[in-house]
Amino acid sequence: MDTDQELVILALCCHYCAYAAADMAGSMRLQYPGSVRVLRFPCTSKIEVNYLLTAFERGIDGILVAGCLEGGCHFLEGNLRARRRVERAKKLLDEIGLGAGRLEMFNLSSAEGPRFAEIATEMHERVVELGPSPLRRGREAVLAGVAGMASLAEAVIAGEKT
Amino acid sequence: MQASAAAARAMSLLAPARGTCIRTKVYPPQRDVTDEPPRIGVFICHCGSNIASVVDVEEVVRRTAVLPNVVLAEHNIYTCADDTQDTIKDKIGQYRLNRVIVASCTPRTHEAIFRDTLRDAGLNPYLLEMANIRDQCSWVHSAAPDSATRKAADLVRMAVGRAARLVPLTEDTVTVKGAALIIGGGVAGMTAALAMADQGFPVHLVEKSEALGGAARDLFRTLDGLDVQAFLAETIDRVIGHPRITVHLHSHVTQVEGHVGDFTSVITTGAKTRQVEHGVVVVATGAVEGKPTTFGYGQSPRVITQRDLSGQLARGELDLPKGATVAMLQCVEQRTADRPYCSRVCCTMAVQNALAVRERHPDARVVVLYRDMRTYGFREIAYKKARQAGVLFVRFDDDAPPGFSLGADGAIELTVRDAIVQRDLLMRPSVLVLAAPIVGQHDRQEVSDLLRIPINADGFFLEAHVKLRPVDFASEGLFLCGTAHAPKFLSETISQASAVAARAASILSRQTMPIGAQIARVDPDKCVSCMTCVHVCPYLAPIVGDDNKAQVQPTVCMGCGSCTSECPAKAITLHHYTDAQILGAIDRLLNAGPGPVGPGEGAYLEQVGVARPRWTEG
Amino acid sequence: MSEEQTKTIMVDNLDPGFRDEVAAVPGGENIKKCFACGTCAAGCPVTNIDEEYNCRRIIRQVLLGLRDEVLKSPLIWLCAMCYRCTARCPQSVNFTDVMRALRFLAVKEGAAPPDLLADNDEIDRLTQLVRRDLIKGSTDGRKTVMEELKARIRQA
Amino acid sequence: MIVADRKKIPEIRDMIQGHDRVLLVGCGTCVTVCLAGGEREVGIIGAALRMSLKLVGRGHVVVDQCTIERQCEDAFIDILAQRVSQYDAICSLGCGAGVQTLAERFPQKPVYPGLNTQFIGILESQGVWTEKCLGCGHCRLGEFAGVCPITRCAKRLLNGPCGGSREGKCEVNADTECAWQRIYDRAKALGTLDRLDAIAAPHDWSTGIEGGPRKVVREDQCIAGLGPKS
Repeated sequence: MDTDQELVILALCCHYCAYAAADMAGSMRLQYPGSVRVLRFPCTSKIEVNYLLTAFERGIDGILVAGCLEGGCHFLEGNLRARRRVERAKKLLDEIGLGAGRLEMFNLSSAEGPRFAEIATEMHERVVELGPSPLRRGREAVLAGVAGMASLAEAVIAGEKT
Repeated sequence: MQASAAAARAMSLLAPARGTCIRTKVYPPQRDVTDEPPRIGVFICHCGSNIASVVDVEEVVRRTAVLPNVVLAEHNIYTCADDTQDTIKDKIGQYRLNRVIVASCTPRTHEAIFRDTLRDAGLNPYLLEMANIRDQCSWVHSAAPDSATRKAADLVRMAVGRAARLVPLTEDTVTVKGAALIIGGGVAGMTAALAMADQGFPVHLVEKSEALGGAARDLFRTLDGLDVQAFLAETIDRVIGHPRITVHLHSHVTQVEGHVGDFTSVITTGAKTRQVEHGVVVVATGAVEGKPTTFGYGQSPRVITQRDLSGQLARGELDLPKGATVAMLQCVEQRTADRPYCSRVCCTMAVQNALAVRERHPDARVVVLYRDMRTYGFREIAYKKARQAGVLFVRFDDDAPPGFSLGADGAIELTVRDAIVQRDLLMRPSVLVLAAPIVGQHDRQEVSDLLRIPINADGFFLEAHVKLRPVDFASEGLFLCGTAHAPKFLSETISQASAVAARAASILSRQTMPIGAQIARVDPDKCVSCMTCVHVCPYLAPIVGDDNKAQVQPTVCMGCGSCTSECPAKAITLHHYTDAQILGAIDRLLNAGPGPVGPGEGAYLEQVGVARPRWTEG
Repeated sequence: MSEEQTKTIMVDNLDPGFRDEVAAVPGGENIKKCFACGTCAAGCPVTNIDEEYNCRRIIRQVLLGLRDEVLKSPLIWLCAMCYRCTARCPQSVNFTDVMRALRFLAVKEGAAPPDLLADNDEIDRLTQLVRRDLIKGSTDGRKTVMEELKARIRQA
Repeated sequence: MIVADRKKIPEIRDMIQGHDRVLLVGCGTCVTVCLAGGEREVGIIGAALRMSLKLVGRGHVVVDQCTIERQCEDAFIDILAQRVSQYDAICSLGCGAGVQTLAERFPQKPVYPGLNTQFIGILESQGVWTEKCLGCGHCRLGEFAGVCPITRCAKRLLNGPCGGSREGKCEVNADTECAWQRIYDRAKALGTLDRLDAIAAPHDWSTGIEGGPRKVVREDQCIAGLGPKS
């Protein structure tokens, strides 16, 4: 989050399918927008409603949850439970007026590298359309902090740190 | 599947040499880091030019070095190189690091390597965190290096947020009971039994009927002309004579308790029961030929199934008048809305029987009425042979099934609309042979309830993954083979059963088995006994214990986290994916979290007992 | 389709020897390999202008043993002998040569009178002449030739 | 168990209008079990509420959250007392009893309900709860083969079904089982159909809520000198 204009999208990926597909998109050198940050979960069923809401509360612009194909979950039906939870979170986002569009669940297999690049692009474009999250309040302060840290970093690296 | 089967065959040859070439690696004792504040070392990899040609690695180091709890950040050309790993071990000692982050490639390939590095340095392997700045950054943003550098720094920052809250985990072990329990004494069960017994493992083979052999007792020749009965007799002899196989005839498995590596089961034979201990269970309960209820089956002795016909041919019982017509009807009561699946073997069986009829009765007219001929693979050759031998194949459409009538004199009249000439064909066959479906065993639900294994919509047992784990059940230590899984040929059953033996040996050949540390644990103080976890776990890992509180059976838990995401009291934690660790990553990414983490503070506001108010501040 | 071609086929009355007879004529050897995929008919230029002519159906009629129907049918004389079906057949049935075999049997058994054969030869020769003239003519005055042809077709 | 479900976030947000520091209090008993007001729900509703406030320009409002063992017991509420002084208002994710116990314990604090308390019922299947008891104060389940027609029959009929029972379903709501069908099936299975021949007397509603809030006094349990807790 370097500039206030830069969007940040979290991709919450299950280890067995979506994360593997993201890796494959890498080995195929498929390009997708740099806004997407992947966070790995053992299964999408570990993704709690609260994680989604907390990320939005902290100012994330969009979240994509990516799990195995329906019927193909490594943990049998984790992705189905995750979908229910994502739907619940979407309902809450609509209720509070942030809008359900900033959150989406996708299903793909570990062999679908191109599909990962596609959904990352799709989500990015959707969030571009929606604009930055209105909850990004206070980000300026954060940026100031980061800038401060960078100059501190120079000093630290030049000197010594234990 | 075939590869595993081949492995099983090889392993039975190598059985005496098992374990003789293994060298056990010795690790230093693990340092206790509980009372230390997190001291994170971050090693950022160039991956040659894979990362460094896009990402400004030094910039990432600068941004990382200033993050809370980070005491060392440096970059290396190849972090996975042996000398760099030695450097990491040195730095762990020199800087008293107690958390290590490697920012490089994917943990899917390299996590195990770096975990081993930590173990070598006396750190618990679960204190490693990785940031994937190659596969998910430099490779996919090569056209936007600035953005890639910022993203790489973010990914490392997330890793720092998570790493600060990582805790050491210990993997428990269970002692493996080196025997197998096989349910079903057909070809699948016997093949698996022999393959395992030949590898040196004791086997309990449980058969519900009074004899071994299963459905193969009604099979006589394979398409290649091999004698099934001779093979069966030889197999049964070998099974009965094998010193390591105990055959339980007329028996049922009535109770199975325990988990992978350590099961205790009860085999009931008549009024007697016997308790056996074993490390794996193989379900080889087979399937049966579904008896048709249409086309006069059971009303006329001249309406038979393909299996009946092959028996009559084998015993020389097929008696046909001169110039007789033999009609074969495919897809009877299958590939319909009620039973949508294909029984896989009937087309080949029809072709095989048609050829045999033509051979014995050259004057007989053989007409095969079909929807699609599915003589897949090399079986196509037999189909071609049958066409050339003058067997008449008539295709009909699904929506125009043949008309059938049975006269008072027992005469069969069959009409079918030929889909190509678009005309009705009328025949009065001497014999009508039906391709009956293969259906699951009637007692499959009992087996399913006993072992808690899933049955698919077609009535067969469901494997864990059709490609990745084709002979395993989703629950560890349970395997399946043969027609209990789906209709299949004898040869396919044999290779699947051999594959099971190889997979099972990967468990049985161990003295002990580690139980993954990434499992769910219940805090009984917080548990309100609502049963939600029991309802949501697909593996039935949570049970309600003697104290009326939920507990997750560690050996059954697969570590998916389903229960932890639903527990309304937040009483369940998934080790290595705690709220603190996940929210730590998210907070650090969005620069919203608290400052440095202190000693023993990994808990992150979440673990406060139930009777006390549980404060969380927004 | 004639009435005969829609009525029920009595399997007991079929001639199972017919296909062997066709197979015994040079060119007809592979007829029994046919598994009725229809690739032949899908590319046939004759089927393209007259759906009543269908290679797959003719082979089925032979395999079923509808001897008289096949040999007496005018359809077996429609084949343009272009060998497209032969090139495409996945089972090497070689339908064009099968057709030649059928014509041979039809003549041999008197199902087709000898003068029909001579007439067909003459029709083929005339068709080729017309085709040649049209193509040659179209190279220097395409429009006029095509227009004249279309006008004539309209007249016919 | 008491079954409840959550109010919509905007409704809660509007209720706490005018307060700058709000404490969201969950309850670890019935509403945790029915997935409406336990620690997890408190976290979810808290996060949603804070975001909702920010989005309407009230981002300065502090919403903290905690969950106690039982809101209907003073001893557990006592643990809150010290912290409560730091807040302007409380929003309870307990049942109606919890909300009122908090209100009585903290006379100076506005207390708002975050849940709609529904009924006494059970978990039918994961995610589905059904009402089983009306709390009429005069249980007659013994007369009806263990199925309560007062609660489960839409028409509260005591002498057999109405004419609208269709294939075991209620005519008022086809998703509901006909209570009388269940009574009949169970009595038949138990061999006690003859008991249903007896005419059931009209229900005595004097023990019900219509007479105002009820009280149970157990002299044998009352501690001498202190008298029943009012």
